[in-house]
Amino acid sequence: MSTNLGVWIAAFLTLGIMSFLYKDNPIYKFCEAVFVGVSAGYWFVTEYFTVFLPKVWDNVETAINVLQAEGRMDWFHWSYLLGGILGVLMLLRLVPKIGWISRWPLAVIVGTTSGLWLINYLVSNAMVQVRQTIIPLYVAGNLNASIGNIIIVVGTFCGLIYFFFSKEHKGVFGGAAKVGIWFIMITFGASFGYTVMSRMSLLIARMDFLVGTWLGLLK
Amino acid sequence: MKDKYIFRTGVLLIFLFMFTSLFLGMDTCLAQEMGEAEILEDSLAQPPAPPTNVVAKDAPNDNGHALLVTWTLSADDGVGRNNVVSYQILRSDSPEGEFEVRGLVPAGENIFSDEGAKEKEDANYFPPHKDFYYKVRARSDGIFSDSEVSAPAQAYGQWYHTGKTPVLFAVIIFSTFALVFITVARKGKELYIRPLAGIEAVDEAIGRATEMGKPILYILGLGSADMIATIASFTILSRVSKKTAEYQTPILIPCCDPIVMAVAQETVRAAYLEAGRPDDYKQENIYYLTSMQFAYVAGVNGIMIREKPATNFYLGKFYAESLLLAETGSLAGSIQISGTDEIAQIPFFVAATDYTLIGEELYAASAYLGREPVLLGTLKGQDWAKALVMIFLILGALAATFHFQWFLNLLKVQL
Amino acid sequence: MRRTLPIAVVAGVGLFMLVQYFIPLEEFETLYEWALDWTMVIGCFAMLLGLYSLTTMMVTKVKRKAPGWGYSLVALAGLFFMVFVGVVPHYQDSLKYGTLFMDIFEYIYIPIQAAMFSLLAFYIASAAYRAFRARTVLATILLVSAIIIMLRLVPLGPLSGINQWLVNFILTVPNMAAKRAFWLGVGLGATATALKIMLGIERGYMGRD
Amino acid sequence: MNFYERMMNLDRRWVYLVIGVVVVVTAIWTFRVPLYVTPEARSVYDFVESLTPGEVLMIGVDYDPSALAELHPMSYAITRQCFSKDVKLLLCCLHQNGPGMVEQVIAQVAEEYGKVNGVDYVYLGYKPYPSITILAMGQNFRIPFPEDYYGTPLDSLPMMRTITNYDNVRAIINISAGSATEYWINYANGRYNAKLAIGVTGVMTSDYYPFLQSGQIFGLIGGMKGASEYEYLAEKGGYISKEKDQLIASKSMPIQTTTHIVIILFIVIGNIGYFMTKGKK
Repeated sequence: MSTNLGVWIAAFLTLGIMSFLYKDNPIYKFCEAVFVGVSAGYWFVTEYFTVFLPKVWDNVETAINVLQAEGRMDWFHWSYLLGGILGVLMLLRLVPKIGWISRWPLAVIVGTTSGLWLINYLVSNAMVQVRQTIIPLYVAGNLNASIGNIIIVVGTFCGLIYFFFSKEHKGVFGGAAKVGIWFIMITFGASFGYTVMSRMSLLIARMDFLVGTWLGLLK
Repeated sequence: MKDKYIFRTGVLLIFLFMFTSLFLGMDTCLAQEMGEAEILEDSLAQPPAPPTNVVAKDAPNDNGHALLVTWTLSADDGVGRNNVVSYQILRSDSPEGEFEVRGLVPAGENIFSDEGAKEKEDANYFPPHKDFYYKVRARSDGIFSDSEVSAPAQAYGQWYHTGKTPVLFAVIIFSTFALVFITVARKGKELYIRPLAGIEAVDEAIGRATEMGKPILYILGLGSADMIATIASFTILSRVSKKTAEYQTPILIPCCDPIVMAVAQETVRAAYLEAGRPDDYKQENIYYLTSMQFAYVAGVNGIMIREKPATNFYLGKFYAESLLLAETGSLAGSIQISGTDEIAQIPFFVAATDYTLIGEELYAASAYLGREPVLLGTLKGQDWAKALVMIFLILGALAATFHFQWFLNLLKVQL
Repeated sequence: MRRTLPIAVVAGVGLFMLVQYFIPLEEFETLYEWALDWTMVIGCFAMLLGLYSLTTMMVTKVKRKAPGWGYSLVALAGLFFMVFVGVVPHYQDSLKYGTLFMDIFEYIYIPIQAAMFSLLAFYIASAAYRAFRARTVLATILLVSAIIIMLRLVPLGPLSGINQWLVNFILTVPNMAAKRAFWLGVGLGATATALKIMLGIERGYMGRD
Repeated sequence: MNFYERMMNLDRRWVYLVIGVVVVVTAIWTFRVPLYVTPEARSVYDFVESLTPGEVLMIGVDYDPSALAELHPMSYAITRQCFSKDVKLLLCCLHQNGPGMVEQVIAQVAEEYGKVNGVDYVYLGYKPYPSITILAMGQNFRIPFPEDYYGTPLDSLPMMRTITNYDNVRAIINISAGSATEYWINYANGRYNAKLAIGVTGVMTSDYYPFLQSGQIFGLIGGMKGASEYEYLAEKGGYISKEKDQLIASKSMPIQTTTHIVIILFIVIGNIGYFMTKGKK
């Protein structure tokens, strides 16, 4: 058995969480409360140190220093203050009467990312995928590869048909859509099968900790 | 009023596309005539013949901190005495001034991109709009010979990245499809959309909660408020909460992101207002838990077990927690409707929830629930874009089979 | 001001982000970086909103002595203790290893997270047992494919080679085809959604008054 | 309620119990599983095997404690193999919660083999924004990492004298549990033509398999099974040994095997129950 206090605390918390498998109980509730509280605090502190201080505080400080030392406005660094002001506007939600002002910073966020997403998705999801699916249907002297490529092109084609919304899935069209969803199901099965190993690894690591590190039963 | 506004934005958008496409025709590279190679006859000297025709010009498609240097290979590179080992590229800000080494390329190469940093503080800062002169030095073992100094060149940024033209076309085609069908839909033409089981189950699921007198749990996922999946989920939430307002069923929304929480509050409040029951809206039911993945799940699991909601919605961005949520929900006996665009998580939703919206279906859901012509119109436009993609797929496969390289080059995208 | 301005801002900023993709100029790069930084800054201010929401919820529970209010007290204590030990010693040092802040993270947060994550192993087994029934053709395809993939970890003697070939085939052929179709669909759907947002058609995220 | 119906409505806690018991029991009474080594794992091993003393291999380690069980064994096996072959290592970390862990691996293995920091290996440390960092490293490692993890300027490290960018390393092996892999493939390989292999979690394996086919990566170690295949090869090559407790993944492979069998059995039993009760309703 371990003599390390940290190990005992960790073991207690691990068992507390796992007890949820049997049923909800006070120990799980306690662990859950600790988990939620500590994680929210952790998140807040990391945001403070990794975003607020370097992106707002430091930049504005530089801008003020430049103003004091050289007497000129350093617009590049001042601009981050504007980001800060937008952030403060977000907080105006808490004042019911002028809460609608918080839509402005929201609009900046959504606008920025919608422009970005439009390009990103179009390029890396649509165009690059089309480009990569362009493969020869016949590979000279390699029957396996030829058959594989034909199946890939047909599968992609049918899969896309499945995602058609404005046409009824019946007749040949419906048949193709069905083949498409078969392909998709094979993929889901494969994903599932592969995930089992990862999840088991996590459990094995925990068991190793409990049985090995904590109880000292292994080796 | 609204429609007019949308129309104007559309027009503005098209105008801007046209404007940017004007730059297509502009060849921003400086075309410089390459002179006849002047071969220097070397006599008894050991060093290799110097490179000739050193030309510096602005590097294309960049932000203005690079020059492209080209030259004609030394007469002794690979032929002649065959003693050129490498070329050194030297730069100065005056023809007579001191030259500094900028780079080295092996023999046989005749192009070098002299790139620098854009920050003034950086040691390797490359000032734009400033004349630079280049020399190329052919090096042999310990001995070398320099080319003549090039004509001055300046680095400047470009207004259009020529490598991105296919993307521009794709954006234009896609937007055109969408805009055309929005117009068609607005004219009142009925557009068909095929049924989606997950969407049709929404009403039934809300009805069940009302009968049982239990709340509805709506999870917006782990994504931030600007992710496409989350935004699609907001639109669905707005429909769902309008229904819950009508049925007077409470809706619980624990959030993983403070901005998502703020938006969810706004959305639900508006839906209650629209349903004519603003007094039933309870802000305290839409709250922030924590932003850390598993802590959030621990909290939500607790809610599911203790509140026993009749219906759980999981719509948005989900990662490994998908199965933790869905299994706990099914343990609590709730009807569950899920949807995400994370392909790795869909199998778990398929296995553990009653209805699943797969990928694009999640985005389309807003059109299904709203049935507004503009939304249906974009859905139709999207399908047309899909048809186009499928045509490209087939043509591309044929082109690859029969080696039509030019067609394949059409789709080359410079990232 | 309440609705029109935000929607105009979305359209304007979105259009800018779209156009700047095609323009390599330095000024546009800087603006782009600003826009990204600003969204991050707004996000970090919004943290205060989250904190406020969580605290009021918990405090109300404690005040009303609602069922389980004791746990709310625990969560509140955890939250404020973390913020206290994190922010008070000040300046970046809290995030270095060896501080009380990081110790709590390592000895309390990490074990709970790992335990929570490992619950998945149990859940995946129960999902397999309950849900993988060959009810329909689709369900059968899903479960057969999953079993084939899982069998690669089971020693099958001479059959291992065949299984390996099947796994390989599934991953490189149907898996690839379906993923492409899926990604293409998502790509077009997301592009359409982004366009709808920029045009002000999709605005569920903004409330509606 | 007959047997099959009861089987259909089995309380899921029995399922949990079976899994838990199987894991603990197999952990205590372990056995050796015959292993089929996949070609994609072998090609990574063979590549490292082909390196000669003094050559540089880069390892990008991008995971946090939650993926430790699957990916740590790969990191250990590869670093051990490299150091016993006197291959130099350049490491970096692009995952926020990972840098301390990487330090732990490299410091431990370096001590085992008496390797010196700055001469035999360099650990660059952590930088956020993987895409930008990977792109910048393609030009020069000094742009994102002017100093190494320990705060020494790169220029004053003997090993870095001949190393500028990806051109100076033989290959990159990315061991990752996140999206950084995508950037390694698109930028390090796509843009800078660096030779790339990856080690990923089981969940990610099926996503990255296609890149193997297209030749963008030359090898793939998938999850704990991939790691144990690598350990198997490394043990045969004499780089690691069971006596020194260096076979980390292989140790848990029996548990993987038994739990997989159990889950498959669950599916089969569930279906038997389903078909036996179906006709009655």
